[in-house]
Amino acid sequence: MTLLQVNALSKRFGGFAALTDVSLTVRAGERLGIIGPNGSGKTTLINCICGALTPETGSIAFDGTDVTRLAAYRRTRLGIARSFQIPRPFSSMTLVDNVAVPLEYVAHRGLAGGAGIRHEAIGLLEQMGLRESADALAGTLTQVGLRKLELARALAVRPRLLILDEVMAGLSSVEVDEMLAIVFAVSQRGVTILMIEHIMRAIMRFSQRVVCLDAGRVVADAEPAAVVADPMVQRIYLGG
Amino acid sequence: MGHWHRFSLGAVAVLAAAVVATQVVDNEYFFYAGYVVLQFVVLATAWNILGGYAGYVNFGSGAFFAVGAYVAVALIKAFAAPLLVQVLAAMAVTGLMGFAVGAMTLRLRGIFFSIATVAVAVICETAVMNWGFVGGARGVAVLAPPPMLFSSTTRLLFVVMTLFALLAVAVARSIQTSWIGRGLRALRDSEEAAESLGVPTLKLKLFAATTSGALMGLAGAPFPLYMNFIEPTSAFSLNYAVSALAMPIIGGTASWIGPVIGAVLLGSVQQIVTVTVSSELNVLIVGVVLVVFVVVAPQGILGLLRRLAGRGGPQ
Amino acid sequence: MNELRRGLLGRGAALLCLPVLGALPAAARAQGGKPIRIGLSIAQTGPLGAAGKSGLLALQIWRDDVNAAGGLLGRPVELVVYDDQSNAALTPGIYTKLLDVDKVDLLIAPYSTNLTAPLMPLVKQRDRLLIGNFALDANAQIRHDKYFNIQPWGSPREACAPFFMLARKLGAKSAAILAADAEYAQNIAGAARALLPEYGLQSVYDQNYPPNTVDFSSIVRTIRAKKPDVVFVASYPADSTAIMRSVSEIGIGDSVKLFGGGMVGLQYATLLESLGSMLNGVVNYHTWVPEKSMDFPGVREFVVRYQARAKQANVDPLGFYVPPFDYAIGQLLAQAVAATKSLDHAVLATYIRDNEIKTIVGGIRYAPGGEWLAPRIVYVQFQGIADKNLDQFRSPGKQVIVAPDAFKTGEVRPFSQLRQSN
Amino acid sequence: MPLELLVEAILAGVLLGGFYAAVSVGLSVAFGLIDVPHIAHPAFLVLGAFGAYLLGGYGIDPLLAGVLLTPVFFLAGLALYRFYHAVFERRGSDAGLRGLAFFFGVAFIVEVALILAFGVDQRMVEAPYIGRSIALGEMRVPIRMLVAFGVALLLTGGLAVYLSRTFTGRAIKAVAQDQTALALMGADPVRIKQWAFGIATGTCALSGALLIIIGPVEPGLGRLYIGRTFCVVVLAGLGSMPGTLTAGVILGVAESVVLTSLGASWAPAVAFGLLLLVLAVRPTGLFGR
Repeated sequence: MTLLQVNALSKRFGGFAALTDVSLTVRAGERLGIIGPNGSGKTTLINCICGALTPETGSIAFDGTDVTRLAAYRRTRLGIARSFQIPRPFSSMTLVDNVAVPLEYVAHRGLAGGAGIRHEAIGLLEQMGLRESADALAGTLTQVGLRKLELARALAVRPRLLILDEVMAGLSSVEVDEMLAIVFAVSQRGVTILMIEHIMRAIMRFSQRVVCLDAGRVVADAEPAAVVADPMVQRIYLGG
Repeated sequence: MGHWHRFSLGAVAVLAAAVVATQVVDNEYFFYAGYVVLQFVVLATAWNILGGYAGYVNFGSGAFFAVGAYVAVALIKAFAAPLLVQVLAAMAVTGLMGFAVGAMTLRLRGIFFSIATVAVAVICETAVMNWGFVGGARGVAVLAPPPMLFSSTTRLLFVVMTLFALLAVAVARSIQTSWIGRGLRALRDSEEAAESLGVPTLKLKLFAATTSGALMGLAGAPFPLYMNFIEPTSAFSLNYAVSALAMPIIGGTASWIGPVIGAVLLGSVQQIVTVTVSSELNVLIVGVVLVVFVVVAPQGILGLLRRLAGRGGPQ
Repeated sequence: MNELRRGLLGRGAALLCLPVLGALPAAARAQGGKPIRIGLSIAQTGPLGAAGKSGLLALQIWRDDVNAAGGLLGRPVELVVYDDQSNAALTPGIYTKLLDVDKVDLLIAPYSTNLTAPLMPLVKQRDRLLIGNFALDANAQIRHDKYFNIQPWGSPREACAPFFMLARKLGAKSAAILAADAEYAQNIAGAARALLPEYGLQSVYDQNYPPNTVDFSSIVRTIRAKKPDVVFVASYPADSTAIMRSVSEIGIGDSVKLFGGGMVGLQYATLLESLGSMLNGVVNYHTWVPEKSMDFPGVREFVVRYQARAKQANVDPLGFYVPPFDYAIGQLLAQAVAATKSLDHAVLATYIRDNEIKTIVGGIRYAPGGEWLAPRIVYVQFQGIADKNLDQFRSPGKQVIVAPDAFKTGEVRPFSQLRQSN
Repeated sequence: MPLELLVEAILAGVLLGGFYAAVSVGLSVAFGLIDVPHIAHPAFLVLGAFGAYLLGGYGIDPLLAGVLLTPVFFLAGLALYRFYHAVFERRGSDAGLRGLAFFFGVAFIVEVALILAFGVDQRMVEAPYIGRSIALGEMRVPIRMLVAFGVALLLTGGLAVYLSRTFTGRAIKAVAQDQTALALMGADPVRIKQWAFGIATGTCALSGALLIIIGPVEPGLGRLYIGRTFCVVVLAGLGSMPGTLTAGVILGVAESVVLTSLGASWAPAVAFGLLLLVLAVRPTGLFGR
């Protein structure tokens, strides 16, 4: 079953074509990796899918509904969650409050908050190993802590599609493994995952399928091994 | 929710104290000064709903205040409308003003909203100056009807403004402690993250802008009766814009109590303390207080108190 | 007269409402008894600050004089002064404080109309005596019977009339009116507008310009294109300067026989000095100038003493406009108190209503409503003014009184003629 | 309105617009390029004006005084930014709001300092080009307005060249967009911003001199220029020098034409209505990025 259908998407910034005619299909439950050099349009693609940007042409369908012009927060409520390449914590709020925001606005919309929300938020933080700092300000977290918080918040919307934008950038190899384990666990629960990553080791281990973008176009879309073997991808990555 | 009980109890006590004061305090000046302080409580609280919670700075608070006052004047002139009608109409108009400015600029970076409020202030002032019906640039005398229940209009207005202050604070407090308040804080810290986590940021901002605008109109509506005479220069004074912003910053913007502390402190202490200070130094004191506070106490008095209490957490 | 200019965001100075010490008692000369306290607020900052400061200095000179002479009723006189920062919103509070907390014996109104108007209901309700300090028509609506204005012009209409008399004398047929969009200017321009038909003048231009206009060249060009015989201007200090500059630079045309009227600022030393020869030919209102016909007993001596103290106080060095009248406020109160031996406001008001008050600006009798019975605005024409010379204004013959006839010290000459000669 | 009056109004408006642009240039750098909410900019203009007044007392031409004072203002700007950065920018999230309050405070302090030093009277300066005009055909043009326009051209043109041709200039433009990229270029963003703020403050000496050349100045005058200068900068598109000149001219022409027509008293509403319109339709301004 197709969960996300991206159809012939194009996005321009002034004279610069960030995405040209990009199409992409994601099946429910799939683990999809997206690779490509800096500036190849990966983040732009995500921003279009999540609603932070509106494409000039093309369409996006989520679970059969056309969401191309839908406001970002509405897409979130349909079940699309994301993390940011540079973490964007609510720094003046505690970790619990950070996670409570999506709980109140998506998962338990219309219900009174209070103890139930807090309990659930702490549960999510616990899964990320952030239990002890639950009442600390988000601004005080370390880099890896911030990435985990991003993940906890994203999971709080109870997503069906989770989009991860370089959640492992800047982490040590132990931390990468730790993060991978968490993401695998999420996938195990049936959440579809779309992951952008530069760390090849991680993306190869994680993905069932890999899409490679270059200069705003899809240049490869296959199993990890096949993509790595693709001469075009090799040229992009190894230069030439 | 025990907190609400305590708050309502406190509110009733404050109102009762205000009413009792009008019966036992002989000194009329107390009510003149008290009215001004309470008016600043309303204005600062209103400003903080958008400026403090959501981080969108309104520079034109004076215009919202003055439009509230002039709506009241127009209604008095046209229909001799009672105070309640004036107040409701003023709130409706300034709330709409907040909504309109917000709808136009709240999609953009915060500073564009600030600039738009400056523009709106100039346009409103020019419009009032050219509107002969409410006195235009010459101003107009507004004679208050004999007060009901109280021995003077000022005492009546003092109680009315106490009520307004409590109302404004209750609104601010309920916003702050609700999911709306959490959403506003979230979007203040990161608008994109908030939106991606299901927070309808534009709607929340519009809600805050409308509420804030309406409460500023509330602060201004009784002003003509208090002054007995109103003209654009003093109604649109830069004082209101600066105070509305300075008081929450001095008190602390994170919580509803911050603007109240700031307004009561700055509004009242100034009137009493510096009887012996020559006038230029007035302005100097404001300047120095602003600079010192934002430098030394970034979270305002509230943050200072928390630091003293040794708790690092917010609210 | 009031020159409250409207700021872009209003310019009422800051948050604080702080009283100014300006005048804590100079510990009156070894007087016995509780001092008589006279309360007022007068702008020390904001757009009215310049006039307010010079006015306050005059009052302080009066206080020192009266205390040196033994005080009032054998008691020293003390001024309780607050700065209203040119902000009308502060005056009701300040005056309630003066009445209820400071418990002053006598009240003087703040400088200018805007700041006085909000007080009138309060003063009437408390039935207090109030001496108006350059407020125009402030008592028109309230009709308080214990209000007496020191400003000598009567109603706006009475203030404008002599100017248009001059227009008739010069054979003018058409007029242009240019007024600032602000309180005083609108009042005066309204009166001028109503007077045009009575003097057989046809209105060819009538505009309000917004406060804080920077460049008047477009306006001056438009007026010139209408070829009016008379240009009546009601403006505030900064605008008055800018208008005079534009008129010099661009020219207002040879048709203009009479130019000026109600320009605030052309009484202040700093502006007179820097405008210099650009002033020649302008006919503008005034209250007192050093001309022969205005040699009231004591006024010269006052001006000399004022000028001596003005230098160190950093206020208007000439002091022709407001200061003599603010000194007269003191004399008015002193005469009434001394004559009635009372501080009862009803008694004092009755005395002021029924008797001539002798002051350094002449004898004053009041009409019902509290304005001068015989209004006395004078119109002066700047003649033979040179550049960069403040002292020339201290001598007669430079600001020639051309109206009314009772005080005339020279004939009005056509504007265009005086412009060409310099 | 007769055609020749309209033409004259437009020409006068262009010159006035030059003046508006000149007093906004510094803000265009400080606020438009490096994002400092510099509410005190107009107060510094007034400070510059009084500087020219003070030196004028020694017979120094106001424009020359402006040039002489520029280094002093530049250094003051460096120091002020250093302080601002240490206290606000480095502390993060709330810099905008508290920075705003800080500069409000600074503006008040400058104003009071001027009142204490010079009193509250209106002050003017003398110069050969004040109070005179030259004839352009039938029309007489005040020389001081031409001077203002010339200075505006000089400032906007000079800064435009500086920003696009020099390394530091380009770095200032870059810092506005991408601090990390700048760091990769090997430039310290804080130093670059400090330099830019120094320039922004430096221009206040000359622009302030224009203020007192155009008309009389008193210590509180700055408050009237808060709206005007921010209006120009936003209308221009943040940080664009050609935009600043154009926006100033648009504002000047709009004002001048309305003053010439019936309903002169609506001039401010027209100018700021224009600003609102731009914000609604094209928020990036006329020359925005």
